[in-house]
Amino acid sequence: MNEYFLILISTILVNNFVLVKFLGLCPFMGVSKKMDTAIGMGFATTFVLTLASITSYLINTYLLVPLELEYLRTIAFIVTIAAVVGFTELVVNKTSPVLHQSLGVFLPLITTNCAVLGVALLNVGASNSFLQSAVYGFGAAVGFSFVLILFAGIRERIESADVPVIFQGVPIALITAGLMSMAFMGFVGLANV
Amino acid sequence: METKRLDTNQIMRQVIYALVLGVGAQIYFFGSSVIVQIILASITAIIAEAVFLQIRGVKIKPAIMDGSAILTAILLAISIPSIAPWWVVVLGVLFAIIFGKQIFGGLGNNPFNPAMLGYAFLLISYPVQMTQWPGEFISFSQGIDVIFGLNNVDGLTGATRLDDVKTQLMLGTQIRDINLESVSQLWINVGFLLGGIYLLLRRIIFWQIPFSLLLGLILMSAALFFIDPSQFTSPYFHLANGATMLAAFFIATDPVSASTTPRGRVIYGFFIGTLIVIIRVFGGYPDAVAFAVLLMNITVPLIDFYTQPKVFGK
Amino acid sequence: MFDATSTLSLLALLFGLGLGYAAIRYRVEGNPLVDQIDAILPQTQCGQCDFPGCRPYAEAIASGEAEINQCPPGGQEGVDALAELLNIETMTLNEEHGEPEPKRVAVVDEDVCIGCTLCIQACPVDAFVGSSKVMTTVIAQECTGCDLCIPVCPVDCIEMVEIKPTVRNYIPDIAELAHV
Amino acid sequence: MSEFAFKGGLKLENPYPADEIDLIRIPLPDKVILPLQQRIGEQAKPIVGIGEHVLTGQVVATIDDERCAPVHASISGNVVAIDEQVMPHQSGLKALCITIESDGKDDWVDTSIGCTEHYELCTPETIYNKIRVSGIVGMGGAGFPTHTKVQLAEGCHTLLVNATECEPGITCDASLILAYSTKIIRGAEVLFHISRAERAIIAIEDDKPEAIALLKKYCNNDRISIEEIPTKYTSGAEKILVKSVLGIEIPSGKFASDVGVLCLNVGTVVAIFDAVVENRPLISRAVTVAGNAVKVPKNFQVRLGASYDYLLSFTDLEEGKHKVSMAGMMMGIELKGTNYSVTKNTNCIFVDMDEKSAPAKAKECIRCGLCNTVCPVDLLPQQLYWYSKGENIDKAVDYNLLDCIECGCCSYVCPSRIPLVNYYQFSKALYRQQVKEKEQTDKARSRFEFREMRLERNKRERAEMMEAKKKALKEKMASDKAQKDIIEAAVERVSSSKSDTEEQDGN
Repeated sequence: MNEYFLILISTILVNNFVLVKFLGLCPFMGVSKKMDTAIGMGFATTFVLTLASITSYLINTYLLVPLELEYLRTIAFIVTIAAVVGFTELVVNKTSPVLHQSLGVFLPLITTNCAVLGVALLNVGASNSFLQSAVYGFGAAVGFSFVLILFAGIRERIESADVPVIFQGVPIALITAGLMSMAFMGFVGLANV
Repeated sequence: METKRLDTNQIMRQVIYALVLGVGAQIYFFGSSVIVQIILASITAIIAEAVFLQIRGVKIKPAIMDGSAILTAILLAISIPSIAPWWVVVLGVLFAIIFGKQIFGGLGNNPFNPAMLGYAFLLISYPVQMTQWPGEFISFSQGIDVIFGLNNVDGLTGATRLDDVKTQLMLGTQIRDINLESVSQLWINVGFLLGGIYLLLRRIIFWQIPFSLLLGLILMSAALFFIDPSQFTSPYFHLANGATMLAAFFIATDPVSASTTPRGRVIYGFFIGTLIVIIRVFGGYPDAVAFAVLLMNITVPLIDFYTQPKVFGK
Repeated sequence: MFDATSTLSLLALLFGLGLGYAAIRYRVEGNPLVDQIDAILPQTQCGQCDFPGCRPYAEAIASGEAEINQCPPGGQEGVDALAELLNIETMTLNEEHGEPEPKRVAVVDEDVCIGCTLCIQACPVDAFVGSSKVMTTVIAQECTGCDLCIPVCPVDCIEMVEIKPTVRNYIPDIAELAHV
Repeated sequence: MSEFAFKGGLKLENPYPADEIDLIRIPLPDKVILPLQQRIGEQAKPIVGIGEHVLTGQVVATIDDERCAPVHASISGNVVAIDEQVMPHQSGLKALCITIESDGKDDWVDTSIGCTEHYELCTPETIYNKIRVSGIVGMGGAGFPTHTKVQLAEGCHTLLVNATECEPGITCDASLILAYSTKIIRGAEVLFHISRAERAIIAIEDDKPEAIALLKKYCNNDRISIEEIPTKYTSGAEKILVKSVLGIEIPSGKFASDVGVLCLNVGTVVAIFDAVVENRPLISRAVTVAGNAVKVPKNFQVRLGASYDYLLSFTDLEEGKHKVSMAGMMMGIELKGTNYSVTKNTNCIFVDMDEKSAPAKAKECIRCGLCNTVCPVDLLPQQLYWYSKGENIDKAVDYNLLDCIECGCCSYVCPSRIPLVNYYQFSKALYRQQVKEKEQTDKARSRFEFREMRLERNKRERAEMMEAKKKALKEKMASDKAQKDIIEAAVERVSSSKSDTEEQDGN
């Protein structure tokens, strides 16, 4: 139990995928303009990441390893992730067309979100068990969503700030992300997993 | 309810006055080099702000006259070790003013506490210089020597009590074998506490943040202490050491970067308190205040949104 | 090698089947995008975008046949809003289609009007009232200020009049309040 | 003492305590200017021409809209102009006005027709109409038409007479009570007749002992009670007053009438009494003149349309440059000069010395939160300011912009001296414009779509018609052909049979 808790703490705070490992920056910058979109993206990513880490674990353990095809890992994982993302996109489009619209290109781009592939590969690298993989994927996704939503909140506030013209838009967002990352340095040493 | 209508400049000035006792205690125990740091920091802050505003083509005078840059500079200068080399404080203030404040549009627009950004930046970049406090009282001339590197003055430095305890615990020493007392830390904290009470009485800060911060700090440390007194220090230790009182009354209460709803302030303060203890105890940086404040700064828009007071008729 | 290709092919086949099923199961009818674009457009129906009305233009944007910067009445804000909706870089308003102008309404000089009803046929929102050989007039609330009635009038009796600010719809200027 | 308090608000000393708050009646002005645009509805249409002689109380402009009141001449004399004049409004925009020059006689229209003291014999409908044609609107400053308000609150349980001053420094309501306390009591009785209210409460601030004593003295109706409330600013705002006197919180977006309360200003009650019992339309009102440039603040009963200058000529002003605003120190609207006329919602004219009251330059908001402690409706003014400044209206509305009552408490306490309320006025106006534009585009869209559908239908119908015609023609042709065939066949048969017979004949 304690172990899973530590995995969660580690992935959400200490080794946050966005602010500490700098993975998944593309959607982090892209869909953080509005809080609603960020929340939607958070849920979509959480769903994809958890499902992707589970399926890729299964494929790795029950297909690639027995057949000694580990060298196909990357491509197999990408195929898996692409399928999961495709599925998510269809579901989101059906259930919430507005969210689908506002996520825009970033929804299919979860496919190439390095955080997703990163989680799958890191799981294998750490030889995590099935449950560990699932918790790891889930934690990473929650960490991603958490900072995405917080970041969206700050960006909504900064939007009305009197930022010098040359820093407006993406530059100030990147600076803010950098400062957030600095704040997350405070968690260093909290849990090492 | 009848309040004298202070203006923003007067508020800033009052906060600076309220710092006097705490700074006085610092001077009493560590010598007057802290004054040198304050002056250095203030000059840097004013120059940095003036240059930035000049480039932006904004009027310089009103922005500098509001006193917020000097307040940031002072808070940073009294947080860092009084014998840190001169370039440390200069770099920290530059970072605080430029990246913490002006780049977002100046006073009122910054989502993070500038002084704490400067501090965190220094702590990450120069951990050695940032953790060496004077071990004893040093004279003014000695202080000048150390700050400007004119003479190599060894043997003056020592770790803070927080660092010390952390290191000893890491080495496996039991709490009961460690000397937890630190007269200087205690009196400095008392100084800031009294200054804070002055601000509360003048209604310059609201009670929610300091109160809930201290509450969070006490509850968290008490919980840990209750679990294992041999591993964790007591709530009293956390109250009397480090920048606890400075954080509670002067840093977390920076209105610009803090939550502004009544309930939001309670949540904001409480989590800063708990985070301070968690990072001090488990984290890699025993001087946890800066990180705790910055981390909660990030959550402010969210807290504000979800803790809006019930509007009349809704 | 056979193992590798067959395994991957099998995987791909399985996923393909699954997605194919999902595509049928979660099918979405129609294109909600057109409605969203149409909601942003100002509905002047002026045709300055080279399409016969706002909805046709919305359909053209949705299918990628038209740029988002062809709507002068929507102004630069309209272009920006479309860019945000479509998640693309915003562009400046294309001057070829015209320049944004303050909102106006058509007023008929009733002494000159000969009742030819050409304007009634030209008006995209049926804001003209009248029948042949009697004087025609405009329902001011319905007029979108599209100018389409101007060229068709044989006696030039229609004039576009700017809507003046009144005490009722006055918007204070916050630039005056801005400090320093 | 009232048992329910409200949160926020400000306890402010009246900065201009008057030695006497008597209502001073001043001579008739030489000229009045009557604006035709009122608080709601369209502009009224003049029914008199230039040069026409009018009597005091005569209707000079009407309006079709049932919700709105007509405009009356406030003096007798000649109409000299019907043109655009600058309005006492922050915009400085012009609107249509009727100017009447006095003949000095003050001849009234016939005031004998109507309900008189036997109003109990009139139906409530007659009295609503009487209130409407007498041109009565809310006298507290909002200017909402009173007959509409009274009609909306037909089934109310309580009549609340708002005798609290709108703002510190204004004393016109107190002076009205001193002058017309019996009219207020009797006006409340008129309102008993036309509404189902069982009781009336006259709410008055506890710092006006004289007025309270007078009301108590003349109140011999046990359904009317006089309730003292603590003197604290914004207690005069309708929603706040209902809460602090009755403990009822009016839901957001609703009015007092929705919770069964009819809340009227004392000035309005007096006007109702005048209209119903004395048959005199609303042609004058009480106005306070105060401010730090006024040596002795005074209250005047003045004819509507009299100019500010005329009113100010009865006070002692300090020499120097003045800053004039309509309404008081909290909600006042700064005007450029004194070239305006008194309207139905002018409760106060503030004249300050320009240099003494030069506003401090606004600084950045430091989010200190003082404003949300004084906001009587518990908003977060600093957030509203932040989003208004950035013109992020949706967000501001999310933070309940529309519940703001524009009382000005936040602007008053702001340490950065930001004119917060002006920002809210700006975003509210912008919001209203956006809503209106949205309505218009929706309407245009549906009209366009309807037209498309109609054209399509016409085309289809025409096509169908053509199709049908073509088909009919074809069928006809086909049937013609068939007939032809038959004929031909018959002809052939005949001819062949002929040839047969011929052959046979030949044989």
